[in-house]
Amino acid sequence: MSDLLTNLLSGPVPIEAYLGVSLIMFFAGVYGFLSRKSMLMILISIELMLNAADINFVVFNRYLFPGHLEGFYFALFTIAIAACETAVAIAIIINIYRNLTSVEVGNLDQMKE
Amino acid sequence: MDYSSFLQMREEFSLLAVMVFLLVYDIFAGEKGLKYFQPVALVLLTVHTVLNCMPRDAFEVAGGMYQYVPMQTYVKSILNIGTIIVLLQAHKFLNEDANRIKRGEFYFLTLSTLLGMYFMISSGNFLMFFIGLETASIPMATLVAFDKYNRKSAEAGAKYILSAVFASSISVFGMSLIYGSTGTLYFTDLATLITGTPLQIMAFVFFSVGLFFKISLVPFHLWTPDVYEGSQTNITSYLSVISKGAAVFVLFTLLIKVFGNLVTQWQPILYGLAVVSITVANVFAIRQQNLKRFLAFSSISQAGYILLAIISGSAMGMASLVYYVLVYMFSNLAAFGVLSVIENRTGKVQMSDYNGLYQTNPRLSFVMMLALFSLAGIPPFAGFFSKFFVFSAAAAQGYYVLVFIALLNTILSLYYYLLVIKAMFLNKSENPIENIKSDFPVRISLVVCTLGILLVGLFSTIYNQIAVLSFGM
Amino acid sequence: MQYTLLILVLPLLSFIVLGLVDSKWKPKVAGTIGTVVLGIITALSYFAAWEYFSMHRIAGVYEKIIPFNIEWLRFTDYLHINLGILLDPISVMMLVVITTVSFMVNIYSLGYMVNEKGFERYYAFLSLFTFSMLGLVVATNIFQMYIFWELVGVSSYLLIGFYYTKPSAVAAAKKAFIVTRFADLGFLIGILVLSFYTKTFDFGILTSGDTSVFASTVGASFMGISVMSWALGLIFIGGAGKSAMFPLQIWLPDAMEGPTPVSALIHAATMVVAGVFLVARLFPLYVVYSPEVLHGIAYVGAFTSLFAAIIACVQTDIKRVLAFSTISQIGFMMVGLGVSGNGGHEGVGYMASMFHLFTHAMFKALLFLGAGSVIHAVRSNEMSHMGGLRKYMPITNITFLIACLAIAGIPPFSGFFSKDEILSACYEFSPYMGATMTFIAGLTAFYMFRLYFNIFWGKEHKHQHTPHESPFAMALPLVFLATVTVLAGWIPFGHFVTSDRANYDIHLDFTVATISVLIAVCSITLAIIMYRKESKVPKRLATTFSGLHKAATNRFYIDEVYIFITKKIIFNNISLPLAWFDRHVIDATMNGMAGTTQWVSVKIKGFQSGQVQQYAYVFLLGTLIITALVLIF
Amino acid sequence: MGVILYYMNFLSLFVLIPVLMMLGLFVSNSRKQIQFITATGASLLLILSGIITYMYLTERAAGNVAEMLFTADTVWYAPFNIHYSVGVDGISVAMLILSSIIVFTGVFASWKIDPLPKEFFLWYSLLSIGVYGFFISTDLFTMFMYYEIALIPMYLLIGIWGTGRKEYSAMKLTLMLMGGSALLLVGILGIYYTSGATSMNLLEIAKMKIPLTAQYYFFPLTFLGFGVLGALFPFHTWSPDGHASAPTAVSMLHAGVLMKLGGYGCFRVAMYLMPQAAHEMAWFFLILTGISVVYGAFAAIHQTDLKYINAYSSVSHCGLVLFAILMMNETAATGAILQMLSHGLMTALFFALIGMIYGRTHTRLITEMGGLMKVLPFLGVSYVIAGLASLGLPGLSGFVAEMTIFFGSFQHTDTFHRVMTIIACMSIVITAVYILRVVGKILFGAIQDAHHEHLTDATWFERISVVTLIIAIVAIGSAPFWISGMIHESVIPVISHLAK
Repeated sequence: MSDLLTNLLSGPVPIEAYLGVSLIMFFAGVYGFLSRKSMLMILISIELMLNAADINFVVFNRYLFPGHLEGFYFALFTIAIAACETAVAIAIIINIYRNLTSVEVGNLDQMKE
Repeated sequence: MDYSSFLQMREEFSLLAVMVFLLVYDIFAGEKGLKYFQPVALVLLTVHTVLNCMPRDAFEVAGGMYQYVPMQTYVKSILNIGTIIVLLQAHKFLNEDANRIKRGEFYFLTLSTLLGMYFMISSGNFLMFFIGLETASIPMATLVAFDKYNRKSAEAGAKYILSAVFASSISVFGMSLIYGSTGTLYFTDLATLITGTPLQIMAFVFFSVGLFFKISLVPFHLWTPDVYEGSQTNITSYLSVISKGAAVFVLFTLLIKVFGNLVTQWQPILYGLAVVSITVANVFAIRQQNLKRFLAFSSISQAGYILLAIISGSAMGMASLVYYVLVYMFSNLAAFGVLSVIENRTGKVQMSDYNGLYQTNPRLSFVMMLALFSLAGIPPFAGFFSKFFVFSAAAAQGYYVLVFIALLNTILSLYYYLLVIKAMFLNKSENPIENIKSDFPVRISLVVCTLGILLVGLFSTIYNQIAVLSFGM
Repeated sequence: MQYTLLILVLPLLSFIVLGLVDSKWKPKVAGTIGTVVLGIITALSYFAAWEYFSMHRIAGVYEKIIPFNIEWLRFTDYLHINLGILLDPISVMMLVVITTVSFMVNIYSLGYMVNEKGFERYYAFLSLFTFSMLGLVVATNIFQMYIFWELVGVSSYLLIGFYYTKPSAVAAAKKAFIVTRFADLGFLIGILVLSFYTKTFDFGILTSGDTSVFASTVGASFMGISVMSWALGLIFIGGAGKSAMFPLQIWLPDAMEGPTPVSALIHAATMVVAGVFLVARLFPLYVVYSPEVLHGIAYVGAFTSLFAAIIACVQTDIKRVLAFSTISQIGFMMVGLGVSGNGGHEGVGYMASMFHLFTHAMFKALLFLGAGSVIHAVRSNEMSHMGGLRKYMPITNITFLIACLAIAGIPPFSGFFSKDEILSACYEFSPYMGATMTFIAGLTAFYMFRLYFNIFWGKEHKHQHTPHESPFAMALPLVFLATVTVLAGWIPFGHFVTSDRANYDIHLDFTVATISVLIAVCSITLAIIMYRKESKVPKRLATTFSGLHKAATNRFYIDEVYIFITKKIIFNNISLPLAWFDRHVIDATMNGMAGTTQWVSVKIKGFQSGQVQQYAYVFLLGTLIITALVLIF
Repeated sequence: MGVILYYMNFLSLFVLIPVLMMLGLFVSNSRKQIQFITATGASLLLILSGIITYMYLTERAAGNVAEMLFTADTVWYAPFNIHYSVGVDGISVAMLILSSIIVFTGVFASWKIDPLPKEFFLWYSLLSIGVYGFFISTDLFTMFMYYEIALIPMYLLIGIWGTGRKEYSAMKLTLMLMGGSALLLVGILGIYYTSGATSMNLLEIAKMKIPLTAQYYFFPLTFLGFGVLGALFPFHTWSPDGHASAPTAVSMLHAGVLMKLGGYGCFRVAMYLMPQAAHEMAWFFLILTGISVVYGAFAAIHQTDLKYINAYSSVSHCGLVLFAILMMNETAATGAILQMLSHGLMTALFFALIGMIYGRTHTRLITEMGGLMKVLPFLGVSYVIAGLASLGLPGLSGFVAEMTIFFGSFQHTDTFHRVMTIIACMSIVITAVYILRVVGKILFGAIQDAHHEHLTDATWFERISVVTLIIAIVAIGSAPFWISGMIHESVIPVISHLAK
């Protein structure tokens, strides 16, 4: 136990660990999206998903293809785009709040079937 | 680095110029000048379309980030024309007092999404693709939620942005896996590096659902009816035609260019999706009373038909797809055009409201009927030809059963299209929609659509032109 | 003899002209046109007969002449329908019979129908009928015969239903047509089978005696019966239908709903003997290739004859009595053919049958016209409304009596000679057959005189108008036909018409003749006793044999059997269920498919819940399922 | 127009004239003008069909033995090898005559159509475009296209101008026929792609050999596809409802011509292009058609609505058409084409008369009518003639057609086929039953309804319509040799192709 811990702390972090984290983050995001009631929480969950992808890009670039910068750039762009998305989404959520005085996603059910 | 090669991205720059000009115009023109905002914008767009309608030789810019093939010109032109038609139809809506102030934004947002699609279409790299995709979809969310004070519109906006971001998250995750397994994001390199390992297959599926979402295939379609219903009709039509048209084209090119080695995987996927999309959408559609929802389901099933062209994976399929998009654009925009005229004037969108429409508005009903027949694939309207070619492309590759299923579904689709026609022509109404005198731009748009529906099929030149290029794909 | 074509063309033209002008001309004009045309073709027929029979026989037989023959429709290289004219002894004889009777009826109708609405229509139909019947008898091939056979059927339909406002007439017309149509189906299938094996329709080839034509029929059989028997049997069914043989006789009595002259022409003299003519036409085939069918024809004929004669004894409608009498007499003709062999003395049955056809046409037409005259006078068909009419209608009385004597087989009237030949042929065939036919002859005499006495003697009925003799137009045909009836017996018929077209000298078989005459006389006496004056005998007999009487009055319930089959079985148990099946099973399946789709549509609407999280859930699930499927397969 | 003709050949006039009619109707604004345009157009078409017939016969007499005459071929969609190719043989000429007569009479039968006469004739013209185009086409694509063009106006024509349960019937008819065309399209695509032909032209594809396994799939599809339109059991149920609800002229055109598209297509496309499968599978379809023939007739007996009776009778008669072509010999096939012609004419006559009677009595139930002969002698007599033609009276067209079919079919060497023929023969008796039942009920007897006492007989335009049809029926019935010869000669190439 302590060996493992030592290894992890002292040696280089294996790529699997990063990928594990990103995968967990991704599905945590998915879970959050599916289960949270507040739209803001849902938005945060989406950020988690996007960031998971970003971690992947960065890690892959760093570990597997160290000569290039594609992954890093992709991550940078994704962050920017995520920011845009969030901005727009927040704006829309505010608009929803104005209309419904609530940001609960369950209330978005006027249109169905 | 020689930046002059950037100028080869003519379409994008030209569109950007228009956008910037309009933005500046909107900000700095006085009350008087703004009167002419829409005409100016439309003229500029038309000029832009005309200038960029001739295909050029294939080229690459930015080390392959941007790849051009001649076919893209046609697709972009189709999108241009579609956008112009939508804007013409939105003319009335944008001239209402409440919206007048937002005109500039409307144009800017719409054209932004168009620009995003341009990049998406011409991308040669996943980064470029992703940026294009998001540029196309984020402003779209604002457009959907354009009508701030309308609860439905807000709801639709929220649904759209949440679903879209969810989809693009998954898609990006897929891209990251592709990157991880190959080390590159360039399409040309990927074509050989993708060999069909399980990780790549999974990555492919994750990535492609993002596009499936855009095309709104079952089961990634659930947002579609709600968003279509909630948003302003002109935006709905933009969403259903332009955004979808760009996405199917991109899907085709990507599947061929990038995932060519996975053909044994993606063909059955598309097969299944086509069957499910067409059938489920049709079954849902027959019960719809709200015409916008109705057309939403109709567009889902149309997307399923387009998949037949993609499955064939052939040059013929490519040509058929572009042709299908063209025809679909005319037909669907005609239908939505009529819808928007009536909705903008009376606010009525229920099918029962359309009872006896022919008595009071023969022309509108006539256009609507042509559009629906064309959508249903009835000759001599263009829809018949496009459907036939799509089926033909699939049949040429031996997908007879798929064609058969699709054809059986055309019966179902004919049924619900006829329901609308029945409402307009057969049903009597105590309280029909009064005679509507539509304004000039809408008329132009409807005439263009009608001519498109009537002539695009009968004159084979258009298809032949497309087909000539499709061999270069 | 090209001019014989006119015999066909003129009545057709007359039909077209009269049919097209409809009621735009005065009725008299239409009647005159019809009658004049008939007169012309009668003359032409007589001339043709004279010319034909005065020709030299080649090798002792009359030649067959085909003066006119065109191809009308080609089925295959060997099967083609020709329309043409074939003159041989029987067709020439039929020409004479048909034109004569038709002419008489045309004249008669000028008086009888004069006040009817639709007089032009009537004459148009008469012309059509004459045309069709003539076309039938001169047919050069079996298919032409079928064509005209159908046309005859339809003219009969039109004429029976002449009083179209009368439901019973309409029903009768319909019945006549459908029953004969059903029989024609047999005819048609028979032609199909025959032509399939022989590769020809042509009578000339079929009856030439050339066995190579029938080469492919040798050994060919279906369900254990040789194909020739099938073919000829089926063809006979057609003949049986038109000639009202049991069990297809049901339409004829009802057909009396038509105007009486029509009954005389179609349902006594001409059309109903078409079946006999058909068998006679194909006689060489029957004799050679299927004698068992020929014998079957004899038995059917005999049974029908007996059956009809019994019924005729109890009917009270005078036209029905005559109708059953007709059936019975046609039975005689059929028997004559059935028992006949080919050529010489063997073929006497054939000759006799044709002879009887000829004489019967004359006296039966006379009887019907006489009956018409009576009906014209008392305005009723029922015997009980008549009686004692001899005082008022002397001409009718005498001519009717002559006809009765002729049909009863009393010498020297024509019926005696022809019937006698049939009887002697029957005796040669088998004594039982002979005896039966003699008995029927006796019955004939009985019911005819029952009829006669009930009309002209017996108790006088109270009439609203005093009956009076018919006008000249009606009396003239009566007299003419009576003359023919008296004299026709002396025609040396064997010189003209025989089975092998060779000469045959008729010699009376005196034993047979004596027996039959005796029996006839006895029967007549019985009738005199029972019916000349009012007597209680008939009533007592009726009560004694109440079962038989009732059955016979109701025509042995054959109609009811038919009604049962058509109404209960076909209409209610086939057609009704089929119609139901069509609506509630097949159509319902189609509607069910639509309904199921609707149902599914309603059921799955919850799928579209409006909850964006659920959408995402489905989205994710879709992604994962696709991934899993692609990775697994 | 000259340019178009140059490219498209004068046969295309059959399509162009209705197109011009439509354009004319678009700009017309009074009933007079509408009547003038439609009557002129329809007459022109009738004359044109006469000219074509004459030209065809002269050309043949001059010794031209090509399978199709007056062919013309223009590339339309090069990538798919779709050509606009036209050409006629005896069969198509016969069908063109039929179509022209019925379009012509249909115009007069709906002379006073109400409401929306302009729209009615617009759709009517579109319908006739489909019909004509189908018969002049030799290209599979254009054939299919015209076939579908003919389908869709039906919905509106029935839905708007129909009677009774018109919306239901219109929908049902359209959807079922669309189903047929779905099968058909798969069949056509299959034929084209498996044959390896470089053209969708029928004659070109016929030269190729379609693999047998492919034939096994596509023959039934194609045959059923066309069969639905030909009212093949069990896909005939659109016919009674559809015909019952349709307005007069539409019933006429639909039963008279459109249903013939089915038989023509089965013969021209399904069997001609896939002879081996046709041979192998004929027995199955023979049974179906045999059922159609007898079943339709039996079902007709029990109907009380005049149009239903006629619709079921059409099922029976059209079944005979398909039945005959499946016999695959020259005579039967000739009979089939004759039957199409004959049935087309007489059923059109029936529907015309039923429409006219309905227009007067406002009922189509035979139980509510009676004795009409007295008040409507012209219509009555015409109805009787139609009835007699239907039950196969010699001298009228039905007889010629049916006899050719029966005799042709019976020449088949196989006992099964001959037994089927005999079963089919039975229909003629059943036909007599229901025809006479109707005639007896509605025309004869006493007048049932006091309102019927004062009905007026046919007007001049109705007379034109009826008389034209009767003339045609009588002409074919009494002088069948020339038309039968013309058809026979054109059937030979197809049959000899089948025999290979």
